[in-house]
Amino acid sequence: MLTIDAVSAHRGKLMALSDISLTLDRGKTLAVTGESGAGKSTLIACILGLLKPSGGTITWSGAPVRTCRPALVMQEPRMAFNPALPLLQSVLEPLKARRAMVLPDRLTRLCKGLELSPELLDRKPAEVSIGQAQRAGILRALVAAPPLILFDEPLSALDSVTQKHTARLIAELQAEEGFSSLIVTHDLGYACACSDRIAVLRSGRIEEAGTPGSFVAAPQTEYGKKLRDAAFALGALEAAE
Amino acid sequence: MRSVLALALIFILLAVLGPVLAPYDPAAINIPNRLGPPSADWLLGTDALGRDILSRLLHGARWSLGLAFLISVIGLCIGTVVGLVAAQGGKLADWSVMRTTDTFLAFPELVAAVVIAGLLGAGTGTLILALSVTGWMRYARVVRGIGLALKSRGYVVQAKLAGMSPLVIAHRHYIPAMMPSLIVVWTGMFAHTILGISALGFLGFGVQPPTAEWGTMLLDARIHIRSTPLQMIWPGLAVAISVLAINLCGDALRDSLAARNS
Amino acid sequence: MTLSVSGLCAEHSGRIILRPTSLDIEPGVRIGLVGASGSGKSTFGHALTDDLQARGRVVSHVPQSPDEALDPLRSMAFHWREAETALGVPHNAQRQRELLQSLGIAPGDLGKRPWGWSRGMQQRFVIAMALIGSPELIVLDEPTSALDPVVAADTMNLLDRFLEGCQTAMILITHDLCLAARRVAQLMVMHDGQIVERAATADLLHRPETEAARALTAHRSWLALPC
Amino acid sequence: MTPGILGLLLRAIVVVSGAAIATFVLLWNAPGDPAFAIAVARYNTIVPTDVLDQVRAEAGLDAGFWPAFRAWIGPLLVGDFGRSSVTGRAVWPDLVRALGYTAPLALAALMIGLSIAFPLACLAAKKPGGVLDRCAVAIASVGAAIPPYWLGLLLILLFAVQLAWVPAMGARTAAHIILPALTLGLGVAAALTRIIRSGILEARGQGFLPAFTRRGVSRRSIARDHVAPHAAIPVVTVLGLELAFLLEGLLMVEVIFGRPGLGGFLVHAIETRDFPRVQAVVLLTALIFVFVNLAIDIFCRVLDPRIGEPGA
Repeated sequence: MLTIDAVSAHRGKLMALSDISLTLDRGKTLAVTGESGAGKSTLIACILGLLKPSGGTITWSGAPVRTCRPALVMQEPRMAFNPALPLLQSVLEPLKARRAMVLPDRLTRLCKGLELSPELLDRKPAEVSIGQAQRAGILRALVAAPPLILFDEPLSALDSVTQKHTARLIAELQAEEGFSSLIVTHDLGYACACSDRIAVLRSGRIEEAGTPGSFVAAPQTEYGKKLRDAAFALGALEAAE
Repeated sequence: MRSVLALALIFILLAVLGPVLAPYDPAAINIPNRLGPPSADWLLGTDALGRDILSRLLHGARWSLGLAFLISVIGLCIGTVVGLVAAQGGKLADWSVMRTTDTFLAFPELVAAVVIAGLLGAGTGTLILALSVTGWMRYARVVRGIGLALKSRGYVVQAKLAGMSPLVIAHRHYIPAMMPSLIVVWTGMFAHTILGISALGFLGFGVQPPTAEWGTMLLDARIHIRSTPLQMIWPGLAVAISVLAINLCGDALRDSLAARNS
Repeated sequence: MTLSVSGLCAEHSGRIILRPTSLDIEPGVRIGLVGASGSGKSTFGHALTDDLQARGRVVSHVPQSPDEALDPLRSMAFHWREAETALGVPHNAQRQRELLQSLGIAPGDLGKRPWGWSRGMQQRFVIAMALIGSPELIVLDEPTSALDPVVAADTMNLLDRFLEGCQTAMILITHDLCLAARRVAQLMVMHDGQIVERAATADLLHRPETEAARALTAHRSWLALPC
Repeated sequence: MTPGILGLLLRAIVVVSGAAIATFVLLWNAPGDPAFAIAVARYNTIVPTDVLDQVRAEAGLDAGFWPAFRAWIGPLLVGDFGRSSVTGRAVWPDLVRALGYTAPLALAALMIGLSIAFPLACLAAKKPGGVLDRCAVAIASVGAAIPPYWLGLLLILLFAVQLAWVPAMGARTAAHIILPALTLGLGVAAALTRIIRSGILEARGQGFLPAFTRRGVSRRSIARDHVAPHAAIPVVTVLGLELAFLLEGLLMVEVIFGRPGLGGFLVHAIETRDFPRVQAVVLLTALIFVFVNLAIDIFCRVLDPRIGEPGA
């Protein structure tokens, strides 16, 4: 289980996160939402160890997060792959780094789940659609079976139909594989649809946190209400439900 | 563009095979036949000491092109290492390395090379030293620029997260990404160095006579500009054509790499 | 006066992006143009604008991101003056104040360059500039996707209010059917360089006729996730 | 903005100090005894060892690297370039005299280069890949490949020897500047054409320009108000770096045409191992280079204050 305890972080002189505490249970999903500049990406960088928090601790079942080797799915799917290499080479990097065997059965099963054909993985990033590239990115995250996967705006580069399709594949795979996922998204509709718990970030602080249902029904704060109403106005949330 | 490549190849072949192809000994003095016009025996004529100009040009190719190749490769090595240190070594290393690079850039290459070669005593060794010391900055800047850009590139971050060792990441991601730009810069520097070597030779600070080198040949021919102007045409033409061929090769390379990337 | 185009088409390096398309746009109407990415929506928006402008109609186009509409080296005031000059109207400070105000643009510093403003304000400024000449049609290409939800929703609301009762028609280009459904009365579905369906919003949502429209409506909301 | 420019100044100062140290290191390590050179120059004869030691002590040469450096840099800081170790004359007036020949030549060459390169590049950029463009690029490529000293000799051969239109050697009359300026100007033009052309093309490919066309802004206004400023930044930046090319060209051309400018001054100083003069020229070129580039950096930041800011 992921425990984020009183974490603060700086970007240069700017306080990007202050006193963030969150937990994520095994196999569950936590969605973190908020506007750009709210500190979402900084939070991900801290969890992955790319940025050293200036205070607080982040642990996975009591040990440093690094020990569980969390995987990351990025916003720009094509950027996450070396443009000169076939997708498969990048996809297998986590196994290669661990000197682990490729299990053909598992790979085939994951590919099937993500609707990726083996032929597609032999292509270079520029030769596949952006949705396919993102599914390959998810495949890479899953290939070494990490217990925790972080999703940084995983759908925002996709169009609306592909978004929903990809979101469903992620949810199905999670049910099958049992990993925990932390999803960062500015799309409140997606955040509410995919998660067990949702946290709203604003200028580096947690504005409010709760279950998606209770948040949509009755936001606790003024800002939360604003966010929800905007999501209604843009059609990201359906009003009646 | 194929014709350009062919031209460059011909020059490289000439540089390698020059001594075999040369009809005469480039140092064989033949005073009675001095300043001879082009003829069937001496295709490009003879110089003030009666030496065959064609043979001297062919031997000179080895010096001009060969030394330029060597020097530009030395610069490539120094510059790459410096650039990598700047890109990978953190803020302080980057700042100090880049200010050092700026300092070296502040001396116009040829001026610095003339001073170094002149003060340390003219000769092939100091020529190599002078042009290498003044010729690595462009590589360093390119390597640093690409290195810094790659650091935050998604696939490099992913490889790091996967737990790959820095050496493997360098081999897998950094070097292939830098290679194309480095090759383009290298062709530019190669051509630039040919000009530099002949300029130093022309000023008398480069390869020393009696060794045939295009710049020194031009220096010799300069005195006879009134009587036998053709003499100074040949070495200059050799420099210009080889520089042009290499530059065009570099342009072609850059264009094809740009087309492949887009 | 109804705007009409016919035989609109476009290709790029031999590939057909837009098949010959005809369209009538009544004054004051608001139409959503939806479709998957790569279906040719943006190209249609550009071609429509260019074609109508070439025939002397007043049409403005707002690109997806303010980065595509503003020169980072020039001040906001410069952009405004330039747009006025392009329309051939004299500078009108009164009108400028009105437009900026009705789009909720804080009376910020017009002497600043775009990057001195927030992205949301930049986008609103671009929309305000598009309205200077009281155009017959304004084409908005994904106006919300580069903005944060709260700002985007506000912007759309303000624009709606401004266009209320105007003769200005609006075409909203988006990949998000839900967004379009909230905002417009009519929907057009684009697929493979062609407008395959045009219907009132409610009709299209409940009785999609073409395959492309069915795909869009089936995936319009987030509720289908199994968790 | 001000802290940015202060940073640039600090950077320039660091680079100039680095250049001074580098110059001194080079001279310190040059073969031969500088004290001997100084003494010979001063007494015009071979001197006994005790006089040599005295000279060495006076010049701070026996105290090791840093004291000697301090003894050298002290007068330099107040603008005293010392005396020639060969003639015993003060370096500065001679240097100024040489500059008096070099500066007009550099300016003339720059003017010739710009007046050829600018129209040629604009013409070429009108239709990239067109006939005009290809011709311009071809001319520029050939121009960049021709060694300046060879071009100089060719021009002498044609205009001074064969046609006898203009004088070639020396700098006695105003007409003497024509051939060297042309030689250098043609080389500058070749280099500039490519830079300006690619600057314009790049500026024209910017993503926001179609929106301006759609807004009805005329082509002229777009070129003047939106393409030109964006093209200026890279062009001027590269120009600053190409200044080195101009300085190198000056050296060669002055030697070929026998002009008593900085080039000849430097070559002569090196040949006679006149260290103070060599130092003076090297430092002066480094100073010119650093400060011209400083000015260019400031110009670019005024044009676009985002340059150099973190996260820009």
